Amino acid sequence: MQECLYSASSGDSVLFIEDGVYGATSAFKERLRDDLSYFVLQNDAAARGLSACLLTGQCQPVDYSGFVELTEQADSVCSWF
Amino acid sequence: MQECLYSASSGDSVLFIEDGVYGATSAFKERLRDDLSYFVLQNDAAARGLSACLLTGQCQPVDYSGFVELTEQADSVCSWF
Amino acid sequence: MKSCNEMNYSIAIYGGPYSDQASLSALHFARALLKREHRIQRVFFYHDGVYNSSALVTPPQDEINVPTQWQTLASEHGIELVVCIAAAVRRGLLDEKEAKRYSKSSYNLAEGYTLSGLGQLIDASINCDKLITFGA
Amino acid sequence: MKSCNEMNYSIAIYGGPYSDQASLSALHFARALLKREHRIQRVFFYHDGVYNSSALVTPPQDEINVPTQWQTLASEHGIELVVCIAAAVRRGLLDEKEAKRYSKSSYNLAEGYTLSGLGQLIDASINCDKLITFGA
Amino acid sequence: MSELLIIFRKPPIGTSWAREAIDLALVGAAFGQQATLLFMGDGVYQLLSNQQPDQVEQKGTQAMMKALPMYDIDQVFVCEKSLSERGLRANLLDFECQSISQASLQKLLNSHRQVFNF
Amino acid sequence: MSELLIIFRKPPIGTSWAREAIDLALVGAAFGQQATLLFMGDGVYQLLSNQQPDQVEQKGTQAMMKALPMYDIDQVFVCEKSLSERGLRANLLDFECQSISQASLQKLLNSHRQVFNF
Repeated sequence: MQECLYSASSGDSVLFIEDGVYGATSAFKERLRDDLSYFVLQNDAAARGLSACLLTGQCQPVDYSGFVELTEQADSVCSWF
Repeated sequence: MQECLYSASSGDSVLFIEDGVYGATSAFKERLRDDLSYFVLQNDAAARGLSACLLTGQCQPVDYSGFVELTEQADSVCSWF
Repeated sequence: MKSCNEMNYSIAIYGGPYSDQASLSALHFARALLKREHRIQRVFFYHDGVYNSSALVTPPQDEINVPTQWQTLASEHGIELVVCIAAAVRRGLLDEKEAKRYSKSSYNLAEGYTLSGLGQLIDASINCDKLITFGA
Repeated sequence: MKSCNEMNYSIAIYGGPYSDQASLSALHFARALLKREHRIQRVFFYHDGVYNSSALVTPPQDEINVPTQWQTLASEHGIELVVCIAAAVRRGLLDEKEAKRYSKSSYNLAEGYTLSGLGQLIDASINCDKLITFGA
Repeated sequence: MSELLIIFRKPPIGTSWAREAIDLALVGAAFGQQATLLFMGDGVYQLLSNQQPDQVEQKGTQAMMKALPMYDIDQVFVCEKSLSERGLRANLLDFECQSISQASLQKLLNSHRQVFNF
Repeated sequence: MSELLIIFRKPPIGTSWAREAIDLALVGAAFGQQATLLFMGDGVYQLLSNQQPDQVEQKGTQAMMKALPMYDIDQVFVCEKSLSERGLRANLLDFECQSISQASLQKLLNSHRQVFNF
């Protein structure tokens, strides 16, 4: 997560999926840069019991269809794991 | 590594193996507690190009036979990965 | 003719079927792609992802069988399931031809999966509109 | 009679043969154990460690074949190679009996390895002097 | 004093670690071994309530966790520091467990003959 | 401007990640794609000199790394921050590579059509 955020350019979108969704919880919100847009895959968050009150408000929830939309819009997609 | 060092009791021995040997480099020496004994598997360190000058002096090098000796001496052995 | 919104995707998977969520996430993503009327040309299995191609995977009855789901999706939508041959052979995934070449008495590559070179992943990155990776 | 220094070890392995160093480290450790005249009763393969038991693993010729090395060591020193059946079956490692049970046309468990329950790992932890785990 | 300590350090969904760790606890109990569970690191996420693993077509470990008392596994500990680092409080958790400090955690590891780390 | 960017983020020994990442770079080059390599995170350890993988009966990636120029792969970058966090300096490294800052690293990712992350 740290390496991803370090490498992203201003204005990039970041989607948290799988265990990455823990990175979208309030506990880690200080790590998030202000100049990126954040999304969280709600299926992965719900699967892990991360309700809206645990997630930071900076992350917009999306479903798999929203995940696809994000890839449609991006010039280039890079996965960090 | 952090969780292992957090859980160890004063006087315990810690052996770094596989990619764990990077934790025995000088760069991370501040993480090491003073009340534990440290060992590093020299085969794993040499395989990764970690010569003596990169490793912290707090860690005593052992080979696989030394690894076995450490397990002989310990009351209980717990692997962290 | 391709509409301006419809895109040609490929997917790369690096994680094994039950040890890692990668293959399952990719499956959900693939279904969402098809629902939005995109095309999936190829799914490429690399690193531990090659374990998805085993015909012998047998999860408990109340659990999803990820390799089988890929087979079904692939045959319904004309998706190529390509398994990196170098990564597969060293991990014990063989088709009939490789089993013969290495004098093994059986093979285990599931139907619908093809062993091929890493060039197929490079090809996907060149010729598809998008290549999405699910890591491990 | 057992000398007071000689101990009875078992080893647990959780990582696959080429994706992870666990199995290789365990092999080196096992050789060192035997050199110091300890006994190894059992090697237990769990999680992705079960991939070590495949008869179809075929590394390049200039690379070590870890599963074969375990077979050799086991037969020379009377070591049990036990593979967790639940972890194995879902990952596609079957012996002849399980292949028949699930109507699979082939099986791939290498000779010298036995599918058995997790109880064998608990048993090792109870009855051996030391159980050493190589994780993933 | 119980014999087995099983440490859960991986998150619950997406991989087989959590299930394989619980399986071991239950089999240990079936073999007549007293088993203690310790959740630390990302393993504490396994205790969160309202997990819906079916959202990603998985089974999760909730049902198995609920079966623990039937196997007489009632010693369940959670690392205080791991919880607080993740912004979690005990009221978010689904299971009765004792939150423990570093000193008690070290004692716990020391007092078990066999520790399984997952 | 090269087409493929391959990022190495895993340490070199013990797993097949490093080898599989290099394989991809070489195959990309064989397909006529200009490939750029970036080492960051624990991937910088792959550049250390004097690796002796035979000490653990492995092959390592040194030989393949030396073959890169033959495939016209000469754009090799290493993340400055990753090096310094690990107490490494460029003189410890076995390979000619350019050490880059965060700004250049971001530009590098932005300027490649396809990024493979290992």
